[in-house]
Parts: sequence; structure tokens; C-alpha cells
Amino acid sequence: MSFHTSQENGVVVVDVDGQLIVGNRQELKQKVLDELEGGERKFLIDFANTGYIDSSGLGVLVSLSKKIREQGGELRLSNLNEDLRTLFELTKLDTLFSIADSREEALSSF
Amino acid sequence: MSFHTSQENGVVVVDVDGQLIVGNRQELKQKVLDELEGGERKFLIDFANTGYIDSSGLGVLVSLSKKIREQGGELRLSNLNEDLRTLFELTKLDTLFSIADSREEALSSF
Amino acid sequence: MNDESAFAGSEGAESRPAEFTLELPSDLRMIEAAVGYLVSRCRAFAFEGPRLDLNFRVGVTEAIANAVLYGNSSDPDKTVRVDVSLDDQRVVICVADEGEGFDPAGVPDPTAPGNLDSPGGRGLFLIRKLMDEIEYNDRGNAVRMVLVRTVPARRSGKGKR
Amino acid sequence: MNDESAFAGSEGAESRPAEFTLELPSDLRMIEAAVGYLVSRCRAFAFEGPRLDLNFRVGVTEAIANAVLYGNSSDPDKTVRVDVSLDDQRVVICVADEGEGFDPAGVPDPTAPGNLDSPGGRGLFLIRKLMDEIEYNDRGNAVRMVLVRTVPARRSGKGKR
Ligand SMILES: Nc1ncnc2c1ncn2[C@@H]1O[C@H](COP(=O)(O)OP(=O)(O)O)[C@@H](O)[C@H]1O
Ligand SMILES: Nc1ncnc2c1ncn2[C@@H]1O[C@H](COP(=O)(O)OP(=O)(O)O)[C@@H](O)[C@H]1O
Repeated sequence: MSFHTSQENGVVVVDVDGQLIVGNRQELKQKVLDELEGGERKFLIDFANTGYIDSSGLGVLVSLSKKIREQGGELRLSNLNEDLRTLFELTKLDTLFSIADSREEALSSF
Repeated sequence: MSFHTSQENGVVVVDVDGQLIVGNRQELKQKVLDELEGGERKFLIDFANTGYIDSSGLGVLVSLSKKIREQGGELRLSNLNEDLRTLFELTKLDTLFSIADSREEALSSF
Repeated sequence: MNDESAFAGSEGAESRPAEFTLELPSDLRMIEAAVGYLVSRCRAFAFEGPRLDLNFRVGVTEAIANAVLYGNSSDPDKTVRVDVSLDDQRVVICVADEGEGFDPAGVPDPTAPGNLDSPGGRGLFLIRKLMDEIEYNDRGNAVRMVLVRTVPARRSGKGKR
Repeated sequence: MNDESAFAGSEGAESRPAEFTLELPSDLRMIEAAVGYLVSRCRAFAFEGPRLDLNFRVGVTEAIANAVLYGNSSDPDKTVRVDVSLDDQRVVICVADEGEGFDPAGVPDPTAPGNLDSPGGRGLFLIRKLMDEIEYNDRGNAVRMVLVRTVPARRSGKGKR
């Protein structure tokens, strides 16, 4: 996995390339927490280029979302393919996250 | 493996933490080449915290040394423990590199 | 190193099962490569689609991760063994660790209201949802999972329940 | 997953060999973990010092890397099998890939004057220098290496020649 972050209209956008799984989730977590520490409050994680996510990857998203909310911020997700969406539905995490179909939709709704 | 670079008296010092082997040598290579591209000419790679090096790791050092020399620069090595020194002696690479016992010695001789 | 080279291509897979094995160090960093190998072998026997890319991939990742983390406690002296057997109907995956085992019945439902925002506890749940059969040995250090290759239902990702 | 748990601790190692096996995906990223496992198992049988940390570690790393890169050409459908047998005198390591093999006699000496600044070509040479015996099968896709645990010479790293 690799990921890169960019700023779009005051939102920190994180693109996840490859798998988000137990072996690498720590990197994503640290990166987002650093930005949160640095004062950022609006986050979008885009999964357009993500292969698959395992339960640890889902867990990292849950704990990031919590930490961001505690600081008065917000985390949104976008571009989940059908397989990823299935994972969120099975685990009922689709009820916990605000999930947009496209990056634009997510960005415009902050 | 992880490594970090610092500047000491105009020399780029690279510390290699952990193993320098076939699975990770690309990172070291890219980092040093970027610095070379950026105009740096004096390099010291310090092995004080290096576990072991395999033939690919040795190969990266050889090709970096060549590229640096082609640009009129110089690569030195320091702090090889007894096992690492054995590898350089077996492969006769001790005749190709300028190897100092300590970081200070290497830095003062540039 | 596997002996079923006679099956190369999808034809052979119709007749008798292909089998492949990994024996892995207890290191999370190898999971991606290990699952990549198993998926690639399955694909060579014409198994594909979301049942491979979602159900198989995620289910096997969870089982290996649990074996490394909880079974072997990342002990560098212990290995995880993965045995896969694939025929034209289904794939059977066994993941065994060298740990003390556990009681899978005691693991809480992560979709229960109070657990929804817990950072952990979804691995075994996903295995149960994504696989068609799952069974632990008595000790609880080896799991046998069965996944049917194709299901009548259209959304393969949620082929059961 | 190994059967020699009866040997746990160093006592048993004196009597009959401990054996351990890995079967690995063809991915360079797993080499560090794989070699870490083998070293750790060896250490549990009181094998230690530069013969383990230098000779064993580097020799085995080279053999696995060659099996992944040249034997299996990093083919995701192929595995590398490592079998280690350890008694109180020596350790025997077999590394086998699923490739076509090669002729080890045809590999040039990397310490010859013209080769010294070549970026590659030191792997097999290091295996030969660091191991006490090395032998390929006829096809050239499996190597058997023997390393004596202790040598009379003081500099263990260069125990032979
Ligand atoms: N192979 C195993 N050996 C021992 N305990 C296990 C094993 N697999 C799972 N467990 C136990 O079951 C619990 C639930 O696992 P899981 O549902 O995968 O969630 P998580 O990994 O997030 O804790 C783990 O916390 C662990 O206590
Ligand atoms: N397992 C193997 N299968 C096929 N060819 C191999 C194998 N191991 C080594 N070789 C061949 O021997 C050559 C020399 O290998 P080596 O001494 O390790 O140096 P390098 O890896 O730097 O090329 C390789 O380039 C390859 O052609």
C-alpha cells in the first residue's frame, strides 16, 4: 500500500493505493493523526484505487473517525467499489460513516 | 530497515538502521541518488546500526559509489562491525571503498 | 513446489482437486504476499470474480492475521500453515497456528449496537459472513473454511444469509 | 506447525536433529521475516555467534533471494521451499524453487579484477564462501548447504579457506 495526501478547499484528502490491511494500517493512522494534531479538521479518505480492506483496516477507519469527531472534525469516505461497500454493509459500518459516491460529492458536502 | 540522512560539514550522512538487503535496497539507492541529483557530492554511509547486508546491499553500494564518482563526488563508509567487514573482505570490496573505523574519522578525511 | 502441475490450466480442475500449501513465519508483513499467492493459484484454476477477490481474499487474510497475532502471538519461533484444496465446486482453506486456541463461541457480535464503534472485533465475524462454512478444531488453533465457487444469488459478496 | 516440539530447549538438540520447514510465496518482501524465523529457531537450539548471524543469515538470504528472483522469476504462482535440519554438529539447509535451474559452474568470480565494480554477481560467491558445503541438484533448482556450527579457527566469519 501507499497513500498520498493533498489539500482541496480546506479538506485533507487521503488517497489509498493498494490494500489497507493489518500489515500497513499503522501508516495511514499515523499520517491522519499527524494532520489532526497539526490543526486539520476536515478529512476525506478516497478509495478509488484501493484493492481491499480487512477488519484491521476497517478498525483503523473507525478509530480515526472517533478521534476526529472528538476534536470537532469530520471524516468522510468516497469511491467505495462494490466489494468494499459490501464490507461496510456486512459490518453495519455504513451506518457509522458518511459515504459519498464520488470525491466531488464528498468535498461539496462538507 | 529504515534510514535517515543528515548534513554534517557539507557531507550527506546516511545512517542505515536494520538490514540492507534485496527487499529494501531500492529505498537507500533512490534517496542517495536524489541527493546527488540535488547537487550533493560528499556522502558518508554509516553502518553503526546495521544488522546485516546481503549481496544486493553490497551491489547497491558499488553502484552508488560509481555514480557518485562519475559526478566528481566521493562515497565513504564507516562503522562496519566485524561481520560486515568480513563481507567486504570476502568480496574484496574493501579494496574498492574507503572505509573508516568511526564516523568522525570518515568526516575529517573528506 | 506443489505437485499438481498436471492440472495447469482450468481443464484439470474439473476432475480432481488442486492442492497448495504455505508454511509461513509469524510476521504480519508477509500476509499480503501469502494471500496474493493463494489468489493467483486459485485464478489459474478459473476461480474468479467477487467470491475470489472479496470473500476468499478477506476471509483468508483474517484467518492468517488471527493465527499470527493471537495464535502465535507473533512469536518468531512459530509458523502458520495454510492448506488450500480447490475443485470445480468449492475451495477449502485450513489455517493452523501453534497457539493455545480459543473459544470462537465467546467472541461478541461486532454489529451489536454497543460494539459498532469498537476499533476491533470484526475479523471472525467477516470470516463467518464471507465463507460458506467455518469450523474450528477442538483446541481452537486451526480453522477450516469452505467457500463455494459460484452461488445462485446475484450479489456474490453476500452469497449467504 | 513443526513436529519437533519435543526438542524445545537446547538439550534435545544434542541427540537427534531438529527440523523446520517454510513454504513461501515468491516475494522478496518476505525474506527478512523468513530468515528471522529460521535464525530464531536455530538460536533456540543453542546455535549462536557469527556462524549464525553472518554465515547462516547471509547464506540463506542469498539462496532464497536467488530462488525468488531467478528460479521462480517472482512468479506469483510459484513457491520457495526451505527445509532446515539442525543437530549439535551442523545445520543443513535446502532451498528449492520451481524454476528451470541453471549451471552454477557458469557463474563468474565477482572478485576477478574486471568484475569488482559490477553491481551484481556476489550471491552465489558468498554462499560458497560462507557455507562449508554447497551442492545443487542436477537441474539446478535446489541447493543444499551445510554449515558446521563451530569451527576451530578463531574468525568464524571466515571459517574456511
Ligand atoms: N487463532 C486464534 N488463536 C487464539 N485466539 C484467537 C484466534 N483467532 C481469534 N482469536 C480471538 O478472537 C478474538 C476476536 O478476533 P477477531 O474477530 O478477528 O477480531 P480482532 O482481531 O479485531 O480482535 C481475538 O481478539 C482473539 O482473542
Ligand atoms: N535458483 C536459481 N535459478 C536460476 N538461476 C539462478 C539461481 N540462482 C542463481 N542463478 C543464476 O546465477 C546468477 C548469479 O547469481 P548470484 O551470484 O546470486 O548473483 P546476482 O543475484 O547478483 O546475479 C544469477 O544472475 C542467475 O542467472
